[in-house]
Amino acid sequence: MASLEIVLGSIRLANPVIIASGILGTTAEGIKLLYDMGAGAVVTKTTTLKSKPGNPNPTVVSTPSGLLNSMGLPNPGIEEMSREVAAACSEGVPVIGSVAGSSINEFIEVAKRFEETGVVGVELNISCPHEKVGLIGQDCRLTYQVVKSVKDSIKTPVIVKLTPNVTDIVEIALEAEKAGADALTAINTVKGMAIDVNTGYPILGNRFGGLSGPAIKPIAVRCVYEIYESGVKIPIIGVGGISNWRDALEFFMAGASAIQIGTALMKGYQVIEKIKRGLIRYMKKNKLENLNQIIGLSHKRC
Amino acid sequence: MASLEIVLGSIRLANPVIIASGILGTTAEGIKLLYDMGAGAVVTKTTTLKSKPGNPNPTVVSTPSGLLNSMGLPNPGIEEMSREVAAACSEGVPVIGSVAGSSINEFIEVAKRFEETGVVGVELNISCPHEKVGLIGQDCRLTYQVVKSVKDSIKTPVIVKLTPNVTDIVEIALEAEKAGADALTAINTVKGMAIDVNTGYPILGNRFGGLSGPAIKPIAVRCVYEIYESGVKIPIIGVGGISNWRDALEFFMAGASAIQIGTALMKGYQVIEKIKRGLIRYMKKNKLENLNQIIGLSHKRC
Amino acid sequence: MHTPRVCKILKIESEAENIKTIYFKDRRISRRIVPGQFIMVWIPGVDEIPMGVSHIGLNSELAITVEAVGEATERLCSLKEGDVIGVRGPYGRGFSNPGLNNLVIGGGTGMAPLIPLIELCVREGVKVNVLLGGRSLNRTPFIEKLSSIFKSTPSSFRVTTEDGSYGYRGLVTDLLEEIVLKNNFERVYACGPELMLRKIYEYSIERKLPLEVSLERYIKCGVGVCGSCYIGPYRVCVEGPVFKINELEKIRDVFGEWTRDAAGRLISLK
Amino acid sequence: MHTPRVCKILKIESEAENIKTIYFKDRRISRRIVPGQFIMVWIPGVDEIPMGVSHIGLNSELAITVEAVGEATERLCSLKEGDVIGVRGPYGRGFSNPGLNNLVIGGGTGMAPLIPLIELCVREGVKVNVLLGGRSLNRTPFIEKLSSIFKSTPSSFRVTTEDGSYGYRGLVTDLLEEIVLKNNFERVYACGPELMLRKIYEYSIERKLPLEVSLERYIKCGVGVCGSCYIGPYRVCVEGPVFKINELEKIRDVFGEWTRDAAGRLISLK
Ligand SMILES: Cc1cc2nc3c(=O)[nH]c(=O)nc-3n(C[C@H](O)[C@H](O)[C@H](O)COP(=O)(O)OP(=O)(O)OC[C@H]3O[C@@H](n4cnc5c(N)ncnc54)[C@H](O)[C@@H]3O)c2cc1C
Ligand SMILES: Cc1cc2nc3c(=O)[nH]c(=O)nc-3n(C[C@H](O)[C@H](O)[C@H](O)COP(=O)(O)OP(=O)(O)OC[C@H]3O[C@@H](n4cnc5c(N)ncnc54)[C@H](O)[C@@H]3O)c2cc1C
Ligand SMILES: Cc1cc2nc3c(=O)[nH]c(=O)nc-3n(C[C@H](O)[C@H](O)[C@H](O)COP(=O)(O)O)c2cc1C
Ligand SMILES: Cc1cc2nc3c(=O)[nH]c(=O)nc-3n(C[C@H](O)[C@H](O)[C@H](O)COP(=O)(O)O)c2cc1C
Ligand code: FES
Ligand code: FES
Repeated sequence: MASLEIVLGSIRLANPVIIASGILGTTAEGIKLLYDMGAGAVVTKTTTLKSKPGNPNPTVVSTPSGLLNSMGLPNPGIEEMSREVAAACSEGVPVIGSVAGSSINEFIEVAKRFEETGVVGVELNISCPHEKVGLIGQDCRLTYQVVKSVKDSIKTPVIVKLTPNVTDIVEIALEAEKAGADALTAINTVKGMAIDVNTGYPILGNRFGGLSGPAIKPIAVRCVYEIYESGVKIPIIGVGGISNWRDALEFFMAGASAIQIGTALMKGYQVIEKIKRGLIRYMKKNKLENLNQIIGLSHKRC
Repeated sequence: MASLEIVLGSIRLANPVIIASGILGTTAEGIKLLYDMGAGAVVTKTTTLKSKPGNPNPTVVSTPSGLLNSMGLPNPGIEEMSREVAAACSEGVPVIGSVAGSSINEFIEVAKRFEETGVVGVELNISCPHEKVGLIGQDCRLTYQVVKSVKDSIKTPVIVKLTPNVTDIVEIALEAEKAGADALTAINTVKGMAIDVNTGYPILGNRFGGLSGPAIKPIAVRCVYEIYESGVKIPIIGVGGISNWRDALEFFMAGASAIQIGTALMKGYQVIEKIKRGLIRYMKKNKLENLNQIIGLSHKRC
Repeated sequence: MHTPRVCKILKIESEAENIKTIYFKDRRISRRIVPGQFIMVWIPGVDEIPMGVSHIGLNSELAITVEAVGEATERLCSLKEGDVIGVRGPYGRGFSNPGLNNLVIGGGTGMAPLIPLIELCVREGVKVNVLLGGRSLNRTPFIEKLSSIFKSTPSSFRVTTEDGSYGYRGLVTDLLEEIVLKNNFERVYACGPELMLRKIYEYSIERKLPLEVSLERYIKCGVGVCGSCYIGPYRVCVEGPVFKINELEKIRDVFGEWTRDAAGRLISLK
Repeated sequence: MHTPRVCKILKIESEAENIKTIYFKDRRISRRIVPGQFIMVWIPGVDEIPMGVSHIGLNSELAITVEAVGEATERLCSLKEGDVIGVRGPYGRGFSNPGLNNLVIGGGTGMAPLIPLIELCVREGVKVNVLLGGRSLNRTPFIEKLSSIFKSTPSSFRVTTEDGSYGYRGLVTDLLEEIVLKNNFERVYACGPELMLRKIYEYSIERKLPLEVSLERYIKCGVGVCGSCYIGPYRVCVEGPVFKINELEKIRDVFGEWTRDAAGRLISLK
């Protein structure tokens, strides 16, 4: 009957609703709870070698149908994070470790440490629009180098998270694939900013931030569609503004094999189960047995 | 006392609220009406040498806090458009002619024809995300060539409209300035798409479209801020998601010398006067005499 | 909001040669629509075109009546029950509320948006005279539908055909004077070919009739931003498609004279 | 919605050494807030920090009571009337409605979010005992404010100072047993240093008191997405800052033991 099970290369998940990096995946208990609430997998907060306090507050501000954030990758460092992740993994949670660093060696080191904890995959964050790491995902050569180096160093599947803040996302996607990426995540946030007109101050402590939420959904759908259309062979994980099962379907049809949700969790953990229930209902109504039957459907429609 | 008058290089406007290209500026009477409704100037629909029917419908679809369009630059060609524009100009409307073409010669030819009609400026559309012309604004060299060639051919001020669909908008802005641009407009729409999940069809006839409206405001503010911060000397016209005077202020503070509105006109022509009244009220309350006093204010706040 | 809502075709009726009425349900349109407003109809993979609404029923039931004149309308007419279309709207301004004595003039498929108005008159118990013009019996829609509505007052419903295959032989405008002289109309509504409307307009000016007509221009956005549908200073998709006689005065230079194609080029209507 | 709304400072009162109460107006917060919920306070160009609300008045008037402990709080305390701050909220879950007999325990500035709760009790005419602990007379806020509230029932308001400069010399927890034995509390509310709260919690478990405490963790987003404020499985900004005794049970391994810094590193509270 209708099954939500999906396969991302060698990663097999009971359902396609993954929690996006930076959304609550900071502690063992937090990760475990997200899984208990129904997530197919949980991506950790992006982790670096050493701890980082992140940018000064305000780090989050609302915009029309969206959220701007400039967290600045706060994290306790891989040493402490790997303890949290190991604890979650040992309870059977499929965790994906999000990795960043200011050098290739740092990427490798953090990825290796995640591998030791038993994660099902690592996701390379080369796409945070308001941090230095974001520059990697805007450059073909750097993307290739970072992805290749990490791939050569670990056996765990490597997912590469792409930024929409580029002239041509397909170019970067193809480069990541060439470097051996096992899957792609599209998209990270869109670079933006907000100014308080009473004082003239940029609201975010870091001035610039990343836009997420429903506002960016059309951009994210377009990116997934373009990447799929380009003939990339590896699976795509769609993310950006997904709030309900219809949004999720849009991404599957555009070519995503799984989805991530972030900002939508602002409305509560129930959004996870709601999306799953909606998908199941849709599949039953349309007599679908698995999601593969609709992945990329839109490409057959033109 | 509080005056809304602004100066864009050699263009002097009674108020800074300009109607963005593609928004109703298709006929003499339409342009005249927008001016009568209070606009400081009206940018025409982008015009090419020969007439173009545009893309197949649907050409517009709603998204959360935004609009996706893939009009495809329908226009009657410069021959007919110049008659409409001349009629509007002869009634004293400050018109800006939006120019596009598939060759440098076409850009020059259309710009020249606009010049003859008496426009106060031309705006080069090298930024439409779903059309070929959009590729120009994604490339430094092409941008330089197109802008320089047009500058060398006409005396009328040349405004260059930039796309946010690039890795680094500042790079393109600087190139346009170097080529002699008299002002910059930022931003054109953000490339996006929407899929109907009942049928799997991309909704827009052209599949891809450009996202406008409140959803993109944080992106547009960021672009204007970045360009201003880069030290560009020519004035910037801010556009993207402006629906009220507070939005307009945000752009002035980010560094815009004037603003354009597009999607907001969906709510009615009154939005023009509302924005102007709001700005005047704000200026009086804060004892400002002209908008120069707040242009770029946010840059002094960090 | 302005996204096509996909719905199943519930029923299809043939109205005349190449003219079909397609039934579907949409709550959003149904809850807001006023006779005379239009909707955008999406035929996935083909086109999206403006259509009047020819039936406003119970339980959100609606219908459009389509004359096959080109690719999109032909595809619409070839759809079957159970196929899907997308709809968004309603858009524009509809007809004003009927008065105590009303005249409705439709030319061919132009009668479509007038049907719900006629039904409204009947429901409200106000007087309504209907004048339907067509080329010939089998190319004129709604004859049956209207005949059954006016079973008890047949004299209120008159048909003209150009070839005389049904009713009066000639044009609707030929019968206008006769009907107008016998009545004191509080409202005159018309929809159909623009040249016919222009004639009715000239006559209405002369007789000081309170005319409202529904016009067509090339619709793209439907929401008043693209500037495709201008007729003079008016946007058909916002200020129209229904215009009152005083508005028609302001566009007398273009009304019945010029339209614009998809590119915005002026096209003579003559 | 989650954008700081800039408002003018209407009035500033000094509560104690380095502790000030700052008055401002915000309709959105005022219309929704329940005592115990918190807000985010933006000091433009400096920081945005979480604050309890120490006054919920008429006409959207609100106040925060700030103890200067670092950059942001020092800047807040140095602001003058007419200066501006930004506020967003209210966030999280507040205290439950008071019962017929209530005990309120505040440690220093921890009394801030409890003041509106006490005022609510007084307004509703339900019994309330207040226990306020501080280091010394001039470092303990709200003594005057609470004394005037309890003018007519002075025995309901007890103060303890560590140096004995006012009231009982010692800790609030020293007086707890005495007060609890004399009363039958339907609610016990506490806010203050976490180690104090832990002690009250242990005692409440023993005595089966219906305790609710307000906790602090590092708040960044305030809207439940960033994972900065976890205490066990709870987000202080959504499920907190007020926790009931059964919830405290579930986090007994961390409550009073561990907190996390801005980076998310575990920090011992001992
Ligand atoms: C407000 C309004 C209400 C209408 N109501 C009805 C109705 O109830 N029944 C009906 O049969 N027809 C109606 N029409 C006309 C209908 O929209 C056109 O016949 C249809 O769009 C033709 O499309 P096509 O692809 O079949 O023809 P094409 O071969 O593309 O064109 C045939 C003719 O239709 C015109 N046309 C094409 N696309 C559009 C468009 N997007 N907007 C306007 N005109 C267009 C062309 O300019 C041409 O004159 C209405 C039009 C408008 C503006
Ligand atoms: C729900 C809640 C309600 C609060 N209510 C009040 C109140 O009513 N009055 C009051 O004076 N204080 C209150 N606080 C504490 C107040 O937020 C901190 O004292 C303040 O953030 C310190 O900022 P700083 O820059 O002055 O100090 P810093 O030098 O930055 O730090 C001093 C201490 O404050 C902590 N801190 C700094 N920033 C934050 C933050 N964003 N979130 C949480 N802790 C932080 C640090 O971890 C450190 O322990 C509350 C805290 C929370 C979580
Ligand atoms: C508060 C917040 C923090 C985020 N932190 C990270 C992060 O640490 N690493 C990362 O790769 N993406 C991060 N993101 C981006 C999200 O993972 C996701 O790509 C983006 O928010 C778009 O999805 P959404 O619209 O569902 O939120 C963050 C997003 C938000 C809102
Ligand atoms: C329907 C529509 C048509 C447009 N056509 C053009 C165009 O022809 N040329 C152009 O440079 N920009 C065009 N744009 C982009 C706008 O000029 C503007 O840059 C963009 O919509 C962002 O502003 P807004 O959010 O205020 O709409 C169009 C936008 C819309 C919505
Ligand atoms: S159809 Fe776009 S303005 Fe009317
Ligand atoms: S502060 Fe971000 S989740 Fe609580």
